[in-house]
Amino acid sequence: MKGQTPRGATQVIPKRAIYSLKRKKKKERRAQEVRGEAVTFSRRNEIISTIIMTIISIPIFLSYLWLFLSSFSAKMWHGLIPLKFTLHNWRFLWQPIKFGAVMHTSIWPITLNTLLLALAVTISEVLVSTLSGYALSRFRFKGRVMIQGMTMLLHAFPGVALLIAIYYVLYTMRLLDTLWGVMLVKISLEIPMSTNIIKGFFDNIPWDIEWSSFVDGCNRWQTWRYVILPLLKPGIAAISLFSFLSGWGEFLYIYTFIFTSKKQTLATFLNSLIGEFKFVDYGLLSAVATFYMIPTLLFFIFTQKALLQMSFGGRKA
Amino acid sequence: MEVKTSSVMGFLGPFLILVLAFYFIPVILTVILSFTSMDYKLSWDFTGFTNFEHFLTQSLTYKVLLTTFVYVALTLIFNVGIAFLLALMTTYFTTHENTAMFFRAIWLLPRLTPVVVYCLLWMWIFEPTQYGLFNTILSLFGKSSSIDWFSSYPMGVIVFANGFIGASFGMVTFSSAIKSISRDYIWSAQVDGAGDWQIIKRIIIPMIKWEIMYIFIWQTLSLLNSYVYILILTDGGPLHETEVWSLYAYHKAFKYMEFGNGAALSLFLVIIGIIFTFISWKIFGFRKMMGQEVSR
Amino acid sequence: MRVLLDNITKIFGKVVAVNDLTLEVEDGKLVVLLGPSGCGKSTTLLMIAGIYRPTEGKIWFGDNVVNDLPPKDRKIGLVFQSYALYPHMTVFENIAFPLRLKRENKKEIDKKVKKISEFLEIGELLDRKPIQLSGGQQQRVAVARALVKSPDILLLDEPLSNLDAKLRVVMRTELKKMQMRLGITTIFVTHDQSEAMTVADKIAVIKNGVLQQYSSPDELYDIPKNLFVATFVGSPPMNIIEGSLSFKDGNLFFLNPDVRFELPEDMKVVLKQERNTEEVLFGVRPEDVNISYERSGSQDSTSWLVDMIEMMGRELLVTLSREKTMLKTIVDREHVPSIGEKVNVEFTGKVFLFDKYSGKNLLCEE
Amino acid sequence: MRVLLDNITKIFGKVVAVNDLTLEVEDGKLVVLLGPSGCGKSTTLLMIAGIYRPTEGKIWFGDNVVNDLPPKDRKIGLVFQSYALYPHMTVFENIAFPLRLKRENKKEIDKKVKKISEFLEIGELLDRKPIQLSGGQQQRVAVARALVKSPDILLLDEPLSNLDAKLRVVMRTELKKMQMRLGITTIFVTHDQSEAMTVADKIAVIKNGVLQQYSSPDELYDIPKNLFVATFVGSPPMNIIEGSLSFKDGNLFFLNPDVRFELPEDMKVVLKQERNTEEVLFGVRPEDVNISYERSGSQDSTSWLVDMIEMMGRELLVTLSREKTMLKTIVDREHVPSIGEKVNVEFTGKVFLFDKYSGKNLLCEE
Amino acid sequence: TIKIEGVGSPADTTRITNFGDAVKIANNILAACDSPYRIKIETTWFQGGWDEYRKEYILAFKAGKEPDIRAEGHEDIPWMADAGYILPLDKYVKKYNDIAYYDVYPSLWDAVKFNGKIYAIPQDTEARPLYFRKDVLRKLGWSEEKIANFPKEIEAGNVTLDDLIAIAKEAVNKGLVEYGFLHRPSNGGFFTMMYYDFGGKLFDEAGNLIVEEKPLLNTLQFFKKMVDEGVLPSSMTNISWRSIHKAFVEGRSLFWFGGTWHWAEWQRVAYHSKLGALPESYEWENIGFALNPPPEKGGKPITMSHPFTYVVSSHTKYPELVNLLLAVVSSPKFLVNHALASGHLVTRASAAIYPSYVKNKFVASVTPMLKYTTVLPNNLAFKKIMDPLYGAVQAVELGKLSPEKAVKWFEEEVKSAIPNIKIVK
Ligand SMILES: Nc1ncnc2c1ncn2[C@@H]1O[C@H](COP(=O)(O)OP(=O)(O)OP(=O)(O)O)[C@@H](O)[C@H]1O
Ligand SMILES: Nc1ncnc2c1ncn2[C@@H]1O[C@H](COP(=O)(O)OP(=O)(O)OP(=O)(O)O)[C@@H](O)[C@H]1O
Ligand SMILES: [Mg+2]
Ligand SMILES: [Mg+2]
Repeated sequence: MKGQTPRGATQVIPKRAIYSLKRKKKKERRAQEVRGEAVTFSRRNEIISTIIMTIISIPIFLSYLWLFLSSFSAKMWHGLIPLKFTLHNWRFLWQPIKFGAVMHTSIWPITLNTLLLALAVTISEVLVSTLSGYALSRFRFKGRVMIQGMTMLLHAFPGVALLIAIYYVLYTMRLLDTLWGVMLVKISLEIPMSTNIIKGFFDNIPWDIEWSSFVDGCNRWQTWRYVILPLLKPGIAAISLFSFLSGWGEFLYIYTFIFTSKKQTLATFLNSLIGEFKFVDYGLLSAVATFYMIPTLLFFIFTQKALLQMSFGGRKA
Repeated sequence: MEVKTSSVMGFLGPFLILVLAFYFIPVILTVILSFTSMDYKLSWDFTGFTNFEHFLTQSLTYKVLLTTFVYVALTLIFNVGIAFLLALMTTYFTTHENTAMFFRAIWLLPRLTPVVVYCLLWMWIFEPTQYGLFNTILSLFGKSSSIDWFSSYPMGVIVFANGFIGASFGMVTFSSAIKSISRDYIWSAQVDGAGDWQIIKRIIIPMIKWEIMYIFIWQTLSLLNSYVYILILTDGGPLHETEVWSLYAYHKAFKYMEFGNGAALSLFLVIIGIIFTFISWKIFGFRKMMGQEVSR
Repeated sequence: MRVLLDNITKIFGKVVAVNDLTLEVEDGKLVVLLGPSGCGKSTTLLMIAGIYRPTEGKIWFGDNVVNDLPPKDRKIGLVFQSYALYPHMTVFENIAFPLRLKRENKKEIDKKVKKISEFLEIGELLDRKPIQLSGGQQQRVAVARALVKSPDILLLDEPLSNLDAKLRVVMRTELKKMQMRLGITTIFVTHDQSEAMTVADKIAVIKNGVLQQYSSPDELYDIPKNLFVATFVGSPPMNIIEGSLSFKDGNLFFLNPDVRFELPEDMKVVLKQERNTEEVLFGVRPEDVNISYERSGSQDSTSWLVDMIEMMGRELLVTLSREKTMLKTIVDREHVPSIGEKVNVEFTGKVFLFDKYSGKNLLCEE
Repeated sequence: MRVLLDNITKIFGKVVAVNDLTLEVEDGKLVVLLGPSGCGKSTTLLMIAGIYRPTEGKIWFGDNVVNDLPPKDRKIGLVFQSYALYPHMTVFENIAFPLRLKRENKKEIDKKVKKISEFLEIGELLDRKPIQLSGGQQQRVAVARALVKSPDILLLDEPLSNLDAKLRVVMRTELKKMQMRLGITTIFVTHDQSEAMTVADKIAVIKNGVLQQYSSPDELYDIPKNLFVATFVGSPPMNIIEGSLSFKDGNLFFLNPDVRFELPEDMKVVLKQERNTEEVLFGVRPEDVNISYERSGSQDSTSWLVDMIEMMGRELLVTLSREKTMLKTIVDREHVPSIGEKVNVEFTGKVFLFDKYSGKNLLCEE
Repeated sequence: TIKIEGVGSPADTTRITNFGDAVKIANNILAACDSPYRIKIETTWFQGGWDEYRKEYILAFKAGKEPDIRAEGHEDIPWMADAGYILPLDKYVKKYNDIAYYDVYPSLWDAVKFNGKIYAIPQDTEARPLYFRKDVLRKLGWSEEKIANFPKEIEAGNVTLDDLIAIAKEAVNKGLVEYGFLHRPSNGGFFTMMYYDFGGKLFDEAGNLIVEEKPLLNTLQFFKKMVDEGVLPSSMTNISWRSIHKAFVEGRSLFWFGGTWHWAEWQRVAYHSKLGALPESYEWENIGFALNPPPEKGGKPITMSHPFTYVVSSHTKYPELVNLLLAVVSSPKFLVNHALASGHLVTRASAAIYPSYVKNKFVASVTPMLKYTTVLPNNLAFKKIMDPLYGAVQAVELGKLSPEKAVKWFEEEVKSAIPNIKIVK
């Protein structure tokens, strides 16, 4: 044994050689780096599916393109084709906008409000729903099936219908006119959803991995934290995205339960820009809308990149 | 493994407390509310079943009910169908992660957009003059007269607007679910002779069955309850052709401020939703799914 | 730590995986569980680990019943048959995980992980994710993870099955040495009999969840308690021939149309007179079947036909037949018969007799 | 179907898993891939299956390059090292899956699944889900799934590693028979050498992704091309002793402080004169090391110390030492030496000589 | 601190900002009276639909977060008064009558009464004129003089709705314009005004809500006729506000049933694709306005106003101070300030003669229209008539229902919403 190359030490080829190989198979290699190995072999299907996707995406694509362009143009030809480039519509970034005689507050504090609310909702929602999803997926206890059924059924009650009732609850708890109240309501109405989604992901995690962590000395919490949670990334990607979006875009409850304008968020701000649709300054509106969407898009791209990269495999069934 | 109640409660506690306080109690309150004649005075005057009697005796109710069914069914097909299609295409078929990302992002845009802006966009898309996007596209194909989408196809308009925004939910969930399927299984199926279609049908769909059922039910309930986009786009018109139940309830509650009446109407919707959910559970085998992992 | 399984039963739905199993593993000893696929070995290990709860019976660690002790407090190391590596952690993190949970300090962890991974020859893979490893490499990572925390009890479910023969021999020797040095009570599941024989202090043979025999490797080989153990242990398996016993001229014979064999003196003593007409099964291990090409003088050697020859590394497995009886024998590569040749057969080693119906070894006193 | 790997290379990131491998598997033959853990066996299989794409090189099935053919059109059966059973299907559905895809009719499918599962002794598990099976049972389901569709090419990655010895022997014999009857070109990965020897028409030995030798089992055993093959094949592995050659009195000797051995006549012919002072490695297989307790007259027998005795089923592995040299030998259970005893040693069988630096077998003409 | 909340289009914010200056005056007054109080204000501007505005108040009131003064459309007074959300102001109106309220147009006081009590202070009013394109008429061969006289002809009752249709048809046929008429694409007072125009009434003598079938039918037939004659797009109700304004300011439509505030709006919002926001001179050059003609010759033309008012929360801590403030803000200076900024009209005679008001050509020329003005009924249930009315118009325009069927449909709708309503055949 001694003197031989240790087993398992796979040969590492010199960088130069790799480089030349890389060049030759550059295209293929790139694809591999991104996704490991091809899942499907069929180029044809890939092309077809891309075409289909493109076609069905046209309305969205065009309308958002229009939105984006019109935020940068002074005039639109027939309201369709942008004519002149301008940053005028983006002026709200560096100065409070005046509209009619209303002076809107600067957008930054509002953005901060929105961001805080969105992050708070996201974090608490992910936290609470991964906990409860784990319990529902892994524990056998009385009432489990019932709780799960209930969480689904609750969704049959629309948020608006509950508005008055929630109002009374917040009223009793003295949480009216606070962002806290809105946040709690928000989370509560959404955790049933995220719990149910995340539960599906828990179900797909093999038991033996979890067992293995018990044997390694984890208690339930540690298992959940160190082993399950990382494996759950795709699921977390999904629910964090939705909770972030709903926090970011929260409108109805802010609008209903908040009476102080300092506690505005971007959604209500935008709404106020539009007013009753009549006085819409489309350029400004599209600029603000684009501004509004940027963080969410970033969040999306970030979470997707970070969380969807995982894949299982190489294990025994 | 045995589980102690304390640790169950530890995991489930925050969830239960929140849901109880801010969801369950309001639900109960709403049910009570539906038996009152609460209006702009916000007083709890019990009137028994009058609210229910009231709307059950109106012919409009039945028209609205029908509209609701049509709307929900169409949007659901569009919604879940496209969502699944997109998820598959962006995870299974597309090998370039960036392409996939691009399409996923595009389809997420509607959800990222503020509601009003989104509606404005659709108003522009369906604008009856020749400046509307669709009319422009049609004119490119040589069709001269523009179509008044809102009045000719009001249902189409709201289905599209809601479908495009709803698809992203399923899309993201399904993509995540497909991504978490171990590649071994797909390889193995390929070796077994399965083409793409077979893999989708026999491996992917069964393995994300839970998500599909969940999204299906969830979206149905969401659609039953959705009114905002309709409110802004058509406000139920023309001639109640797009007046779905939840909008009807909204109108009652917040336009005419008959909160009790509105609650009664939503309660009826809830019952429909619950019945639907039970039927779907039957079809999908709820208990079986809940218990599928019990074996170990 | 002594481990005692006290009338353990485990039932899954309708399947009885483990049936009233009682087994004592003495402190610091290494016990191998041996048995056909699906006999309940893994289930037993998982019960000891605390992952399954026995349907019935008690599990003792030392002087404590641990039925209610959660796995994390049992101080065990377990290699799963399926490895169960954490897919999101690198090899290093996988191995370090149990130590991290014990809050050992970083340097210490580093050192230990390095050491164990060198030992298992996976030192260069520490940065990879499990999915980037070959089967055998994954398995070694699993072993490393179980060993690194110096458990009180080590449970190994086929820890070496995906390694090549050479590495396997090295590993098992090292494992055994380590186990002896540290005195870790170990339960080892393996399908490889030479592995079992080499490492085990005692072997438990299980069939359908029921313990068949629990004894030292030698004893298992020499005095199998029943037909199952006899045929299960030893590879290629023992030849079994149906026939009857008969006393003739004060000698005890095993008879069958094809075979006639005079049983050794000591057997006569054990077997009672009245058994002579009984139907029995006669067993002889392939390595104890000698063939010769010339007719020898021995009474029992008769001419057999060479049916099939299989290469088995350094030896050949030859299948012989004669009318209704088949015999397997092991032949050196120097003396290869050819197929269709006629040869003479002699039983040179130990022979066994089993009850045809109960399968009990007739020579075992109970 | 003939399978030809034509200068195949597979690189994962920086790891070269398979390096310029060329291998022809003739139609209807069974080839075993043998090599240490992590040498690239599974990777090779997965490339043949079409799951990995070779970084370089071509794969031919018959007269067609199949690099671009999707797996589903390759008509292969593959048993994954990790089994990859579909967790949402019962055993029956798992096995029937390939047939369903071929749209065979229900009755036919039923029949085939029944048959194959009886054959693999999993007939009673058809209604269970994979998670409810033991390791060995799962493995057999995987094998059944690969076999049931009567593929043109069968790729088996350690298909029997989780089975007990007895079942394993039965299975491999049956598999081989079936393969021969149906003439399925088969590539088989196994770590069990006796398995490899028994079933293979040809064996390919791979190390670090590079093919070392590709020949029949016999040849592999008798004429290993290099040190690696020689020590890798055969269990326990060949004894390797460092030393030098010297010509004395027209005889060729291998010399080292502890050993002095006169090489047989035929070696002299092969080895050229000038080699005599060279440093070489001398190899002898344990089974060719005979020990005797009395001083024999032979020149080469010298007295060695019994160091360690390991039980290996029907035989014992004895480790002998003398000053700087160690020797392993296999001993019958009848003649057990005791530790510390002094014995004499004789090399009775074939011996080998390797170049100390390149590891090449000096007796192999190239 | 007094909280004040307003609502309306961004051009209407003077409704709130006026208080900024008013509070200074009020504090001066307080100082002069040696009062220990000083007023501080906090203003918010609500932007959103009317429904939400109402909802917000109810909820905020219950939570004790409602504003002390709130600008409201007059039609919301009944329910707010009924539920006790707002304070009757008779006492204070009397108190400050001599300073601030003596010359408020009496019709406006009617608009703010509920059960005989005054619940609000009128703040502004407006007219809804019929705008027309002078340039198009010129192209039709009208002389400048004829164009200039056109509004007077209408006022005199010499021009009927049918005449308008005829003119529009001519313009459309000659390809001068794309549309003959445009009207608002969403529900609003306009439709009720047309019903009034056709002689419809909404109250019987006892003050109960009624609907008259005949005028309703005529109204719907009028819309039908416009569509049939090709002078009104059948998809009128689906065209966006933006396109509508654009079409009118660009001269692609001959008539526009608008409101006084549009004049101001066009000067602010860049609807015109070439000119952007219109210079007022362009407006005078190309756009004219008039009363809405009667359906028959000799009939009375009509317009409608929607008076805005200030209401006071019944929970306010400082009713005296609030009312002082209201009295101050009702002084002509502020009224005019608001009117000029937002294109609305003043509520007091003394304000109507305020120099800067008179100087403003537009305001001055529309003020006389107030003589012909009507208001929406002060009745919450009225919404339940307004919605079906709009629905019926929409249906008729789209050709989904004939006017007769639309009337039937309307009646059904109304009856189900207001079971005890009387329909006058
Ligand atoms: N996805 C991957 N990324 C990086 N390295 C990989 C990957 N897959 C395999 N390898 C490496 O390639 C080499 C060959 O792996 P392979 O699985 O073919 O080995 P093997 O011969 O099947 O070994 P074993 O007998 O242990 O299963 C190993 O060193 C392994 O670590
Ligand atoms: N969750 C389960 N539900 C039902 N039956 C089960 C379950 N787990 C195991 N079994 C059955 O229990 C028996 C014992 O399983 P176990 O895994 O202990 O076998 P094993 O001895 O480890 O076999 P192998 O050597 O093949 O791994 C098997 O017949 C198996 O099918
Ligand atoms: Mg097992
Ligand atoms: Mg492998």
